Amino acid sequence: MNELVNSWGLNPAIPVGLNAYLLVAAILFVLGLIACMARRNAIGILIGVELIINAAIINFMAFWRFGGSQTDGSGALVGPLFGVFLILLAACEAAVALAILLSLYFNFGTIEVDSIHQMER
Amino acid sequence: MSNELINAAGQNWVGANLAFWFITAVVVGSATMAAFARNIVQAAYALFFTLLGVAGYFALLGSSFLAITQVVIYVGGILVLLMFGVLLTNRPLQERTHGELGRYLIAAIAGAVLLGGVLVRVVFSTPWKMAPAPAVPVPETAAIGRMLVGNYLLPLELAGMLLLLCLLGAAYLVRRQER
Amino acid sequence: MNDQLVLNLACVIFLLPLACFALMAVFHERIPRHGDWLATTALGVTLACAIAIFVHAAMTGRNLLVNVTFDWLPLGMTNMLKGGILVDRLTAVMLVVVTLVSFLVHLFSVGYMAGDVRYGRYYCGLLLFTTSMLGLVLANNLIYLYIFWELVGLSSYLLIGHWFEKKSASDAAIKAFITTRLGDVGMFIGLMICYWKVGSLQYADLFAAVQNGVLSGQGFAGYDWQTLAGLGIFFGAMGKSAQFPLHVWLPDAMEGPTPVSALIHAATMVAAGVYLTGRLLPFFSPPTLIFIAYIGGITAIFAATIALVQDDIKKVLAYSTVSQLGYMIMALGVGGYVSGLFHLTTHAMFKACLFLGSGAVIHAMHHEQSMSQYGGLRHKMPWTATFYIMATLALCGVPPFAGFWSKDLILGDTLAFTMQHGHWFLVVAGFGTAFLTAFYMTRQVFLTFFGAPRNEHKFEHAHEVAWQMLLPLVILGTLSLVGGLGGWFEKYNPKLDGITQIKAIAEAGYQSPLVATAVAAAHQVAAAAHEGAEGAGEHNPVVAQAHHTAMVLSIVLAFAGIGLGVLMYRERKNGKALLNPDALARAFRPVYVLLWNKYFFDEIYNAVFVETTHIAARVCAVFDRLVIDSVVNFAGLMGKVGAFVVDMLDRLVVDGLMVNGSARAAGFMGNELSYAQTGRVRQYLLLMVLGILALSGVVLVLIK
Amino acid sequence: MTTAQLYLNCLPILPEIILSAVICLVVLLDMFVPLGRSRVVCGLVAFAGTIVALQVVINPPVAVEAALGGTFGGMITMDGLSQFFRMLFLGGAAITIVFTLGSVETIHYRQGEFLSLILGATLGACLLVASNNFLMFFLSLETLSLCSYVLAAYIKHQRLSAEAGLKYLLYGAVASGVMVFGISYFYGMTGTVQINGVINSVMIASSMPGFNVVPFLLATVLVLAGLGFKMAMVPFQSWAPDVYQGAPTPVTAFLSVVSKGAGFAALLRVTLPFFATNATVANATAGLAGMAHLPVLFAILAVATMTFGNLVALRQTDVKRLLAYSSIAHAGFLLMGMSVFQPDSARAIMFYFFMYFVMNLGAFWVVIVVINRIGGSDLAHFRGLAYRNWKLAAAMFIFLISLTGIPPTAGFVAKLILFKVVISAGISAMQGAVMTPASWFYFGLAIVGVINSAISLVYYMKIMRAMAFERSDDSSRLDLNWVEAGYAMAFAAATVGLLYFEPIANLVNQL
Amino acid sequence: MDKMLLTLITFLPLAGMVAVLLAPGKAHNLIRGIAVVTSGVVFALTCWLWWVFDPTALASHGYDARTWIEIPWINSFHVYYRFGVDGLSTLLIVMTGFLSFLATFVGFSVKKQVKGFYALYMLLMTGMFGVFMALDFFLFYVFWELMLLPMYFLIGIWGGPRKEYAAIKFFIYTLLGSVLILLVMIAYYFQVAADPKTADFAFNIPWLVANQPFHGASPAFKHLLFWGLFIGFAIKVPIFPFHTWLPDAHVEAPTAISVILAGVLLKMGGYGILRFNYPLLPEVGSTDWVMWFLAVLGVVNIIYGAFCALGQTDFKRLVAYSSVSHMGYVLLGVAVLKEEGVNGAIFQMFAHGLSSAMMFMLVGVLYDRAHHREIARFGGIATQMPVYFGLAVVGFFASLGLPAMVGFIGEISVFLGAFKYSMPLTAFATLGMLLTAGYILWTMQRVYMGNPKPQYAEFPDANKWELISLVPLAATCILFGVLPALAMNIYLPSTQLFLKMFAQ
Repeated sequence: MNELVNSWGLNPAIPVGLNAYLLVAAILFVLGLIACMARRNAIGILIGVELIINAAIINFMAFWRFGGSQTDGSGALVGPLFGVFLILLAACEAAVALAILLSLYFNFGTIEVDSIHQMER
Repeated sequence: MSNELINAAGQNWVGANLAFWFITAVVVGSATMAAFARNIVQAAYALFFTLLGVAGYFALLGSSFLAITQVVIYVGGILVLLMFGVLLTNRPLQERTHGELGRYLIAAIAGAVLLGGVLVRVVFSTPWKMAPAPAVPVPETAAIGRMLVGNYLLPLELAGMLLLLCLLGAAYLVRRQER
Repeated sequence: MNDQLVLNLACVIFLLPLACFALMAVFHERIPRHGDWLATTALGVTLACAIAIFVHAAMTGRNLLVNVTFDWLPLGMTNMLKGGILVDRLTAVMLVVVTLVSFLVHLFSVGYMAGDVRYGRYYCGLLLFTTSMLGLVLANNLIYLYIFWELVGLSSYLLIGHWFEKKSASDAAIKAFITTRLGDVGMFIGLMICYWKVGSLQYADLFAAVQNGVLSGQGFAGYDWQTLAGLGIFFGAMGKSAQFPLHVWLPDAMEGPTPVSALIHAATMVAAGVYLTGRLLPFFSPPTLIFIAYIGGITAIFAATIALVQDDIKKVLAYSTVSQLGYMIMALGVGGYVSGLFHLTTHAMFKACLFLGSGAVIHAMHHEQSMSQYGGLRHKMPWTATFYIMATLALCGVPPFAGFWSKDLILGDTLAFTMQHGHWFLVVAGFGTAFLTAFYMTRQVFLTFFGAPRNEHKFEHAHEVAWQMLLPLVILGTLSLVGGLGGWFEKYNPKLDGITQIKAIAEAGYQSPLVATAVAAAHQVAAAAHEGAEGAGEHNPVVAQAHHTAMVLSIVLAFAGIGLGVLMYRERKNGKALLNPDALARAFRPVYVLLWNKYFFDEIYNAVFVETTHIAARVCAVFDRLVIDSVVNFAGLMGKVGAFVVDMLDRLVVDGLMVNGSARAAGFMGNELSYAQTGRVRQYLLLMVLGILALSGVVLVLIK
Repeated sequence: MTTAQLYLNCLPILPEIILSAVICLVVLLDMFVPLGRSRVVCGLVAFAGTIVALQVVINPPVAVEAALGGTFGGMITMDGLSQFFRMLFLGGAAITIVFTLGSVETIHYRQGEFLSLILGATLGACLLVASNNFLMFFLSLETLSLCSYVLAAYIKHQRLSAEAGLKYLLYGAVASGVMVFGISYFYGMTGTVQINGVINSVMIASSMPGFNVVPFLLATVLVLAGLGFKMAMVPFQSWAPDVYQGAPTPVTAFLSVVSKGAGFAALLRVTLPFFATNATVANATAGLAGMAHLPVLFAILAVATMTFGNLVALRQTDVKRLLAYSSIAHAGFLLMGMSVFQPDSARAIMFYFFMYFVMNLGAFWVVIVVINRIGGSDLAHFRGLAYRNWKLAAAMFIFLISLTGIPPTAGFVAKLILFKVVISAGISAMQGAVMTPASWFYFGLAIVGVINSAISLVYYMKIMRAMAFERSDDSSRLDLNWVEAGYAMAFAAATVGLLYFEPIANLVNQL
Repeated sequence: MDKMLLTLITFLPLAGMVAVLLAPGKAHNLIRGIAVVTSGVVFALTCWLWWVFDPTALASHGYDARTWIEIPWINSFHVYYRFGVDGLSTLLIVMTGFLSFLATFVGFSVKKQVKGFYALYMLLMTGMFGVFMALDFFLFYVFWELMLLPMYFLIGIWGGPRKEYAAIKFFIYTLLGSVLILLVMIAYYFQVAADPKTADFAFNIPWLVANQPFHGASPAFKHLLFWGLFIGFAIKVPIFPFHTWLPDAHVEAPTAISVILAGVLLKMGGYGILRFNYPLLPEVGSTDWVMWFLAVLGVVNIIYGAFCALGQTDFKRLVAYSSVSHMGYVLLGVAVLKEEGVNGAIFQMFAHGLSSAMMFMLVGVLYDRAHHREIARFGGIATQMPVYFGLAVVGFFASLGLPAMVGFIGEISVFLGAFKYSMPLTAFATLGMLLTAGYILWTMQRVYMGNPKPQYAEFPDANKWELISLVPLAATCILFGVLPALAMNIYLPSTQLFLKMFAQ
């Protein structure tokens, strides 16, 4: 079992393990956060959010895959289902975000978030 | 336990493992670029490769359905939407991530990396709930379909409602003229 | 005439002026002539009733006529302060004195106060005073006495301050009230001791308690409770009767209208202290009596010396009053129950006459009170002069005027006491005062009525007064002549229950550790008092001898005083007196200055009490604003840390909100914290991540 | 799933189905009704639909009671908690619709979309509190959030509103991303996404020796980021003041009540099993199940939240923004209840929330009227209000007093019950008459709460002062129509009337 | 009917408030009429309460059985609607009815926002009556706070130049005090409600007093409770050093409200001490050092307040400090736990209610004419306004403690009780009598006496509305000074019950 968790793909007999996926997800998560915090362009921040969501889906998929790939029972197909719904939510979010950004653009002439601070303190 | 896994499957994982590492290289590289690229258009392009890579992961993890969904919706829909956004709102001025924001960037990176460190520690120290998985991924598309009209009917319907509402809201917001 | 009728009469005596007062207090503006006739008539009726009681008391052999008690103030389910009416011989005399003088003063005021701006209110004050004074006399317990005691203080305050437009008048009113209230505080403490130890304030219960030794327990500073209570109560009498050192208010009280001075500050109210001392004489322990005697003696001689040099006609009379009150007190202190109260009665007559006479003079001289502006007035106002001189002779103690009988009795009692027990100061004070009194009264008469007019202008306009003012002078002057004939008071007041009680105490072997020397004297005092009461000491050769000596000596001294006065103030043909008073004043300049400034008592009191009180008040007020308001309440509330927090809160809430809407302390913190809300969404996101990190840190710390 | 099964499964969510139907109806109506009448017609339909849904929640069909417990394979669960909060949410939605009709802020904008988004958000909130599955949970939360984003930006020609939308969107997107990442860890640890399954297996695991609590708490923190964002809890509060200020006021009211309530409802839903354990910080040795960690965590969050909210509120001059900070502070008070894991404290939180619901909505209604009539929500606009219209001012006084927690108002009762829970935790932690660290902990928490109440008085008083003790330049009388005055009075009456809190207590005790 | 009496008295003003609110804002006379009628009816009802109240027939719980009313209100929190009166509260209720009736007339001088004024005034009345009647701790607390709010606005809106400061200070101080009371209430709740058998009595004051739930608790804890309550009530009384809100509030408040503040609100502190503080924790109250400390505190109040009054330059402030001084007698009387003292303290509350109310009215009459209150700028008023001056003499001398007026009875009774406790302390306290005379007479001299000033020559004498409010007070000041038993008999049995608690 430990191999399954800790395998890094060096042993051809064992598939790449859980931790590798989780690590990749964590990296994506961190990069997404950085993007959110560092990007001045609102769309850049949205890109960061997409990275975070992808990281979460990778986690779900990895846990699903290594948790037994159940196809039935209460926990059945959690990974793909969560993935599908998260992708769907991301789509909704993107749509709403785009609309808000356009509305913002009409008002401010820019979507650079640093220049938008009518309200503070 | 792992031996049983191999024996039962009788499969060689070299290709899959190599694919993983290749995809990882692509994903991490492009994600880094998506996060740090100075140009927002570049970042969007980088995201394209990240999303494709993640679709690859999904395939490796045994859900071709999700991989295809990822490509179709994410790459084909969301990303295009973002690109639209970029183009609609872009001005000649390109994005810069330097100048007075340097300090700030460092703080952001430091914070995120620290959090990442905590996550990594947790990832390696946690006894995750594990179970032996079937060596060969079972076809899951049909099962997903059944689930979606079974127990997951409610989320599905809610998602439908959500899409409707988002459509309404988004359409309202971008409509220029009011009545 | 039965006791029920006496009771009814007593009630009428009290209630008639009260009703009249209530009526006039509300309606005096609407009654014709502002109700002066109403008040005077009411007092006339009251006087008739009083005389009826007096006659009844004189005719029956009994001392006690009425003693009714009823519930008044429930202090608890079982403790009750009771009220009540007491009519005995002393009361009967006092009733007559009060109503008589009051009636005459009412009458006199019709002329004297005519045209006054607050005529009606003046009569209200007189009625209130009379009512209170009658209540005081009729009370059978200390609490009622105390109540009316304070009420006469109130009416005195109102009447002294009648012309309150004058600063000096309102000052004098306040001074009178506060000084007497200082005495009252002492009296109140005495009352509290009595209530605490005895549980009742009825005279009868108090006397019984003294006999039963209830009050003999060790009290404060080595004195027993009886002494302490007695001293406290006597302190009240000192205030009201203007005894040294609380005498300062009485001369100032002359700022009031002169009839008021006659009524309140000569005849009745100031005598209330003497009345109280006499009424409670059996209650006082021997050390108290010695104290009383000394206070009286000091006051008598002390005030008389001041009176020597005063220029204001009323001030002279005022100091004379103080001096005479000292006499009475001294007499009571040496056990001269009869002599003290007798002098009270006669003094009321001639001193009222003197005051009203001086009022007539002042009225005639257009409210000029300085004797240096008078002179020769006998030509202008012969009737006034006549009766004024009669009253003066009474005061000087010239036989057979009223003053002679009572003063002689006092001096005799004092001498007898001294011969037996020492305390020669009392004798010196007594006889010295007799001499001085004769001298300064003569001085006054000569300065006022004889010689050449010193202010021609005013002299020209002077005239004899109207009948309303003259009639009281006539009556009182006559009474000054006949009021003491044969020492009737002694016969009238032969046996008093209280006196026998003193003897009982003395025989019980009274012991007081700290005043051992006084003990022996006290025995004698009691004995002498008893003897005196038994009929002027016929049985005791020492006493008899003392009385004879005193009589001779007092007559001699009276004439000596008058003679000296004549020598110094009777102007001969050349307009000069035989002895030049100015030269004398120059020769004894320090003494003169001391006397002229009344021993600087006012100045000392002002500096010591009044100023310090005001300073303390100001300090308190500032302290309250600055210190209590900001720090102490919070420090007291929550200790150091709490104080900080609450102080912060207070500053923030009260000051911060009030001044400009910006809270200071917490506001500052809020201000700092608000920098987190930069409005930059990327910083918000950074804060979120940092928040997650911090929470993770908290989590990690919590685990370890 | 047969039709009959489907029917049975659908019965418990009848209110949500009604809501969905009303959403569609409103959208359609908005297309066909003439422009001028659309506002009233759509508003009334939406209102009526909400009321019907509310009626169904309060008096469920008989069959629902039979099905109470779970449906769609345990996707959602129906218990007292969900009943209570669904009621509040639907009530809040109905009132928000009323507010919308009475407010002039959105009058020039399309109503159909607005109302459907409100109803959609409510739908999300209702399902959120009922969901027993993290997928459902997250989906409902996102429904609520996405609708709210659009609502915040609804006055699209106004910069403030657009900015509010942007901030809300970006912050919310990141927060929910973080949250779903945390949920994935829960899934990884327990192998299930059923909420009760997750919690049960955590509790079982935690009673084992050698249990590693770190991942669990980390995941909790990540999930808390998403919920805390909804609750406006420090350190996830940053968005709230800006969004509250910028959004149309009816939306602000909605956010401060329904959205915040949804956050707490979700938190309660997740932590509900812990409340049944009667665990307190006292039995620290019992590991995670003993809850040595969660109470402290929540206490820290509570203190930080209420203190931050109250202190920063002190310097605000815009009433809407001030109320935003005040609502942050109230979140802190509610969190104080979360630090006591006893059945009573869950009830106290719900109870508090009910009172908060009434008084806060009332306060926002007054703000709406002031914006309608005077044209802004700055303190300056409130000046002399007592002289211009006493009814409105009196109502506002009552709300402010209630928000402070002074009798005789609902706010006092709410705080009393909440403090009672905290103090009684402290007392029960005492050993005889001896104070233990745990009792100091709870008493200290209560003291901090009291001090915070006192601080809050300051800024509430600032509004009172402006209304009563100052004069405005324009001192003309403010004539309100009956709706404006009537609602204010009704809320004021309710705020005072809730002093008789027996029915609410009974309602809450059904949990 | 008797059962409804207390409820009627309490809530009738609320109906009056509604009526006032429904009246058109411009119809000032209509509003005043409503207020007068309401408060008049309430006063009549309080008189009826006095009439039906039988001090000799108290029920076993110590309260009048006929008017006692107890209805479950909030079961889940054990709150009852429990109203009852004993002698103490009856006296104070009648006084409150009387004063609030008279103050209604005083309020006629309020010219702006008449509607708001009387609406809040009626609300205040409800709060006051509720406080004196509620025997459920929770209910009491609600009324206690209810009173605070209208007062805040009445001072803050209709007050003088520094009204805001005064209003906020008043608000904060009293709120601070009530928080302490609240904490004690919660402590009792926890103690009692912990046991299901007694849970229902958690807020039941007579039960708590009779059963002493903290009987076995540690002395330190009992002290904590005692002092918590004490400070809470002491702020209201007010007792040094918690008194500083009072001068500000009194000075800035409009006259009618000063009257209520001094006349009724201060009594609530004393009432609280007598009804809650001592009966709930008799062991603490009868501890030696506590008695000493509180008695000394009372004396400090008397002397310090008098000194402060003497130092004032503002007429109303002076009167306010005289309240501080006079309320010291209340504390002194209670602290010594002697029958005379407690009875005297109660009477002093009553007396101070009458006399200080009258003094504030007198100051108000002058202020309405002169629009300032600086003592130094007055003078000669007595000549200008003789009728007013006559009433002033009554009012000020009643406050001075002159015999045959109400002030005296309270003072003497307190002193007689305190003297039994400590002779030196009481002897020292009598200094207060002197100082009181000092500041009152000095003030009267500066304000009323002296030559009339030309700028005040136009002052009209007291008008009929002022007379309506002043004359009854003057009459009662004298009536109860002459016949104190009228008021005293009503509460003697209650005091005895109170003292029984300390018998051991």
